[in-house]
Amino acid sequence: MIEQVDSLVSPSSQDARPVLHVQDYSLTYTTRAGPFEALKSVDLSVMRGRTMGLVGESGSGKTSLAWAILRYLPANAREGQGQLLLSGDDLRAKSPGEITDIRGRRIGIVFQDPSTSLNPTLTLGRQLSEVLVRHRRLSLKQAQNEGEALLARTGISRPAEMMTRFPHQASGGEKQRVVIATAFACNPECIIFDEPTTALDVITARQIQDLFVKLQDDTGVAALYISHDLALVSRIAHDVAVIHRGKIVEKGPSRQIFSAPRDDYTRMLLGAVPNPNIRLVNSVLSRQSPTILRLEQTTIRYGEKNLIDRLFGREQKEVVGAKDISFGVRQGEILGIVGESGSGKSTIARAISGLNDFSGTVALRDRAFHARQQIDRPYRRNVQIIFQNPDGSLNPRQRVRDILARPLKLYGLVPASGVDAKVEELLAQVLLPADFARRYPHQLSGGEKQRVAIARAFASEPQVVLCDEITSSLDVSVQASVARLLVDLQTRTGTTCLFITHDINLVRQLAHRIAVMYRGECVDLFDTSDHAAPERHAYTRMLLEAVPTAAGS
Amino acid sequence: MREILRHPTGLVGSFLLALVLLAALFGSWLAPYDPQLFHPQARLQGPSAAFWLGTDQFGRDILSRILHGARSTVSFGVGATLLGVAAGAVIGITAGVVGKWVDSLIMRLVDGLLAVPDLLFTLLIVTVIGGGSGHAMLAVAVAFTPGMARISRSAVLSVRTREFVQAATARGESRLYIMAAEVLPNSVGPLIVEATIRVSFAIMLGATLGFLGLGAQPPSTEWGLMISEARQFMFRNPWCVAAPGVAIAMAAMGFNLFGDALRDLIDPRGQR
Amino acid sequence: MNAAYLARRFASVLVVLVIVSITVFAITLILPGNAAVMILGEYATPEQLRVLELELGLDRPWHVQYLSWMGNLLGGDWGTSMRLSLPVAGLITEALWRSAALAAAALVIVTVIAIPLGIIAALKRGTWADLSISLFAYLGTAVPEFVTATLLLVFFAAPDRGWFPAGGFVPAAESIWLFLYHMCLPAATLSLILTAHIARQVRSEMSDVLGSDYVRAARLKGLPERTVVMRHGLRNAMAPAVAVISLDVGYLLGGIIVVEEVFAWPGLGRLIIYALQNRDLPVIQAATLVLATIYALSNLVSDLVIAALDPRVRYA
Amino acid sequence: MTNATLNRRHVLAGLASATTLPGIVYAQTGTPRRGGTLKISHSTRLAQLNVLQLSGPSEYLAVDMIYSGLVRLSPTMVPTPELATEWTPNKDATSFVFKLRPGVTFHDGTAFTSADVVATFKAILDVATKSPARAVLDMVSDIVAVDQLTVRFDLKVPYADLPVSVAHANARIVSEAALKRPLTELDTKANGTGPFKIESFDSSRLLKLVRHTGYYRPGQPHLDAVEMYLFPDLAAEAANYLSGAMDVMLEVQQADFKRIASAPNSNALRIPSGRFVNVVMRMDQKPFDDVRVRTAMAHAIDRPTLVDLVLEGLGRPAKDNNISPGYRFLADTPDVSYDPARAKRLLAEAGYPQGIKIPLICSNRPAIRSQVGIAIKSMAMPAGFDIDVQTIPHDTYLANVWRKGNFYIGYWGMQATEDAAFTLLFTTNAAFADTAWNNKEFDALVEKARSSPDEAERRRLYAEAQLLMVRDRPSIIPFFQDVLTASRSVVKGWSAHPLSRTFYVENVWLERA
Repeated sequence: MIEQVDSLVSPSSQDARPVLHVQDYSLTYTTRAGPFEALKSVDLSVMRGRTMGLVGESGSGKTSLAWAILRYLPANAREGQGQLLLSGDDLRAKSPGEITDIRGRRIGIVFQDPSTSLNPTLTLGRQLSEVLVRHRRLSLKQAQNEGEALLARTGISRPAEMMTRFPHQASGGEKQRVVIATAFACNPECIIFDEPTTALDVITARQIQDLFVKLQDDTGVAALYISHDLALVSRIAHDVAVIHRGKIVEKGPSRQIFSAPRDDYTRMLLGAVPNPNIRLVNSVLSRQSPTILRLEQTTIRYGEKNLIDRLFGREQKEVVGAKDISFGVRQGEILGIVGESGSGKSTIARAISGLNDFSGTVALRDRAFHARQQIDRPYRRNVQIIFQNPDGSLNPRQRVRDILARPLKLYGLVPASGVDAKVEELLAQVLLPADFARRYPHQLSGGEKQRVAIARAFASEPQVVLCDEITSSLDVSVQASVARLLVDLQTRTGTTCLFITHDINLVRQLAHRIAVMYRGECVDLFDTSDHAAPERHAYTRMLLEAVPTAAGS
Repeated sequence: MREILRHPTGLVGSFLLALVLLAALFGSWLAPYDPQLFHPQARLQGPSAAFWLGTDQFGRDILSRILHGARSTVSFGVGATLLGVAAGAVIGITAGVVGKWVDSLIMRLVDGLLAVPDLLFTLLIVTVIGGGSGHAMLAVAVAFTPGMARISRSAVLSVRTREFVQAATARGESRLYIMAAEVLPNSVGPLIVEATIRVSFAIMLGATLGFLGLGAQPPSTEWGLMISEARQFMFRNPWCVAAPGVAIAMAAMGFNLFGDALRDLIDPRGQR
Repeated sequence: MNAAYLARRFASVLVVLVIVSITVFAITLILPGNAAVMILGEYATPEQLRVLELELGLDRPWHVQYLSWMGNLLGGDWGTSMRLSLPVAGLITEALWRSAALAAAALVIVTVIAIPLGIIAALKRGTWADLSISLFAYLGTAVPEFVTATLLLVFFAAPDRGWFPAGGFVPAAESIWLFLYHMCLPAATLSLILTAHIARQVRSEMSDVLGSDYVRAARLKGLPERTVVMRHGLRNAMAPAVAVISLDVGYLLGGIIVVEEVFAWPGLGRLIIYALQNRDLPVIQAATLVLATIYALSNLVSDLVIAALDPRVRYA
Repeated sequence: MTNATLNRRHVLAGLASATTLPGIVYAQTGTPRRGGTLKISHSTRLAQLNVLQLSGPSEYLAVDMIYSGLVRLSPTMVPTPELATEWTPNKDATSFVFKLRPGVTFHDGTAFTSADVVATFKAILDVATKSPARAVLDMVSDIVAVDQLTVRFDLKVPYADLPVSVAHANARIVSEAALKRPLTELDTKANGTGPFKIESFDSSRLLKLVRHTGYYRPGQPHLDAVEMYLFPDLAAEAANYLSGAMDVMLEVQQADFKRIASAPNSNALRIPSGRFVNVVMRMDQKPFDDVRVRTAMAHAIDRPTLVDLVLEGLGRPAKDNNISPGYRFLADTPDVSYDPARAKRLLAEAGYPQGIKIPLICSNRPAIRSQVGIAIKSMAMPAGFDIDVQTIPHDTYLANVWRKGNFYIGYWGMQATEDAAFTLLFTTNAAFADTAWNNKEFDALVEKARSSPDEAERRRLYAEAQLLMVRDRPSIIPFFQDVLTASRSVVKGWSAHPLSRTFYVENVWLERA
């Protein structure tokens, strides 16, 4: 089944003169290791009423461009020739005082993470109204009223109350709405959105994106929308520029870029975007395949009373990480588990791998365990876990060889003399050269580290591998290759896989079945192909709808 | 090491530290005179060609005494710190590893001991076990122990939640292996930093004890004692107070700066 | 900040104090062997020694001794100084107020000087101002109090200059001006290390805050630098600064011991030194406990101040 | 007996300026003025004011102003009348009758009578009172009030120096009424017959005294008030005195003496005393069981240089005889030269041709002990003594070394009489005997001199005892330390006493008053 491109973008009238015009702009950072060219001769224009999507991986220079436009560069930045024009005004020629006047009034910015970009000690209202007081010379009272109106426009239901709250009293979505309201507060000509939804949950992200499109449409502001997410950008931007190592490699209308990319890098990027319509796993799991791992009414609670609390007999809130989870995983299956952060999906993985206390039953084949303490080494050998962040999961003080040799020694899998050969074999399995064995983790890239982590998990030839968000800390292109590697390994070894992720597109590409977690409960479990079936849980449907798929595929 | 020398505070710290350590290691060879040798004809003199930093009330050469005193002063600071760190680390790591009520108990105890100011705690201990250099060192070590216990515990705990430790747990590794191979090698960094900075506190505490008559005793050349002995004569020859005072400040600053530079290297968060 | 939070903090202060009291008691329990010698001095006869050792009453089991001591302490009976023959409670209260005045003066100086210095250093990172403040901070923390005190004596109270009195104490009731005048040098000595240390901490906290996302956001909202620093920077840097100051009360209480000795300030520090030198057990026990209580309470107060400054704690 | 008043001119002329002591009443320029407050600084705490018990150096000054005794020692160590106007012993010196001064009142206005004297001395003789004066009065068997103004002391043995014993600084008269109340009240309150009475007492910093208007000497004291300020740090104390904040500095450190003497408007006083540091060598243990080793030690010390180095010249070399020129019966004993070669020879003769390696223990209080130790180490090196100076805390010293160790530094104040000086340290039954000399001949000489009322006889006996002592050399006494004090030039009549027990503040007056 092929989905329609669901573009929200509506065509809008075009002014002749660009609001934001970047021409032949270059930027270099002087570092100890020598000069680093962050931006190379960048040309970019954003017209009024248009959204320009700027897409690139981390380190591509996309955020540097935002800082350059806002004239907020670190001391070690050296600018080249080029021009930065805001409605024809040369930003580079402005004095610091003039720039202060322009910021917030003529150019707004929305950051990635509202929880760090809002001051925790000031009320949301104060942080919104201070812009109005500063740039629109409103009195505090007027600013208060105007602030409420602005908040109302961003879809906050009780704006007056929200104004009095502190950041920690608001949800991530509410906070980002406040930030957006602040950016729009002075009707700026241009707003830069720097990954505004990356830190948010899928559904909230979707709402914020919709809000963005609506506000952009209403105000006709020129928007520069920075993101690593091609699928997202294809949905909300009129035009797209792809930036790679400081260079704009391709730009043009969204539709054109996605349907007919000309540049190799763009093509690679497009190919790497998880597309649920391109299955990575071709095998179809037979219904007769035996259940290898079984959870029965498994509940995981957090929170331990401390000594003083116990002395004073005070009640402490118990946090339930996951409750009454029951499902079975069949041999050779890839079971996807999706849910937003805090939904309990990782908690389950940690319980299965014997890291969290649980009640209920966890059973591997015919061996049932009713508490964490019962879990023994043979079980652990057969159930391996791979963590999200390879920086954290590899001991920085051990060489790759030692990291990979450890399970071999621990479970006595190969004789001491055969360890080196086996390590080499394991590295080859994850497509890493043999000489990596001598390296330390910090000498590897993120993708390479995650491959080592995968190799370690597969070293003990386990029956079940738990993959806890193993691709989410990686760049898009690396993500795809790691996912492919995992699927290949899984297919070759017939290992059962629990693939935990928040990326519903990715999971649809590789899972046989998908379990949906919501607030500690498993609300849905279905065959991947049945995702559109009417009996799907309401939350599952919301989740599926919230996530854009790449346009043009 | 090269990284530390690039760091401006690290450079100054290393320089001061090198000077002090040089004196501590080779001071007795470098000293122009026997530090206990009297020159009754040249008492309380200012700097001269014969006595570069002047002489004290017995006509002893101040430079020679400072060079000699470097070893006892530095070894006091380092010794007290090492003892304190070792004891604190054992306690803190035990608390961090065993957890549960043992942890609660130890940490409550540590909190209690931390509520007594360092100097007072040291004084109490010295009063119990008696003064003198060795006892004072022991007292400073004991006074450092609760603080170090808390730091080692938190270092262990912060490593313990790291995923590679969890990976080891999930693998079914023994507690001993996890501690020895996974946790400890990654916790020593902050401990080393803290220890380096504490050496400077230990030197100052030792000097203060010397001043109160409870630390090193005559005829030791420990710097704090030199100052307290010379205070009576400071109006007649300010050098006999100033020279060891500067020496203490150099040593304390050296360890302090070096430790801060180490901290910045290990935890680059503070830098932008 | 709610009642439960307060109750919890008070409870932990209590636990801390119980532990301190046991520790102090244990330490002083080991002392008496030499205490009798020390109290009676060189001219004591062996029979006098034995009498005193019996007077110290060590025939009861330690926990009974501890409980009766604690009971008396809580009941307001702090015993009598063995050396000064005065009620310990009176001795300590009187000394405490004098020390408190000195400590308060030092804290005021520290707050007025150290915090602005730290902020300036953070704002002017890398400039000569920052460098000299940092240098001062390192130097300040590297010189022991007794050296500072000696230098201040030489430079500000030398007979030919005599700008300040070389120690001594005049009760505020007698003359508030003389009281303050005599306080200058000891308070200056006390505040030097603290100023250096706190300026350094404030600089580092302030640098962190100034490098934070929300300060960047505030700047990019077009707020003038003044507003950014005062409204967004300072308040957030204050909470950790308060925490550091309260921890430094520990240093302060230690420093008081040396400074009072040098400048003849008849406060708690000198009382403790005197009691330690003369093995005056009731005074040692009570004074240590009082100091620990002050320290624990100062940490409590700082927690409350932090809670007031930071809504995340306040509403937790 | 000399008393040196040192001022700037004298310093320039050299330190050896000695004038004849003018007695109790000083040669004064101008007539005394009445009024003013004298501010005295001191560095050791006034822990208590219980005159029967106290022993601190500053405490003696306080009680000398507050209380009076029956007899008071003059600066020349002569017992002079105070509350007793005269005393007469019986023939064999076993009973003394004291006539009391009529019309004396306590600070609270009550009259002073023989009942107070009896109560005071009974209290002193009671072990529970823990009075240091008991040691010099333990020959007293009874005190009897003959009438309102007469008391009689009955002795167990003949004792010629009883008036000196009665003059003991702790034997000042406390009212009978006060002695009936708990003794601890005396710690902070006082009702004496002295020239000043307590106005306020804060042990941690200040004792304020005001004139006792009923003082028995007409016209005295001259001062309205005296204030004693505590400065525990010596540098701060000196700075305060020099800045003019204080009128009198009770004790001046040797290191500061020149500076204080040469300061404008400052008179520094240097009073020769019998205070000494000694090197204790235990005679019942090796290596000091051999007199040659002890003599070698004696010749291994350069005494004049030691006086210069440790005392800044403010003392006098001594000859291992604990009787200083301030006592009445000093005998001329041979000089002890600094002669390392001879010392080395003596060591070799005694069987130590390679010299002796030995630790010398010094208590850390006061600092002079280790200063002497360090200096001796350096001086005795060429003589073959390899001394390891070990400074240890005072309480450890008292508990483990004092009267137990074989080689350590002692420090003793001057005593009022030869008898007190000998029975403190050197007789077999001495209160603090620590050399294990145990010489019966010496004991007998001291015993005999004590009970003899004949002055010439006593002089002869004491001379013999002193010669015996320097022959056997139970300890090395290298020098006598001067008592140092200072007063600003507006202060007239301030003096000090070799014993540092009496101060005669009632004679002091202020020019500015």
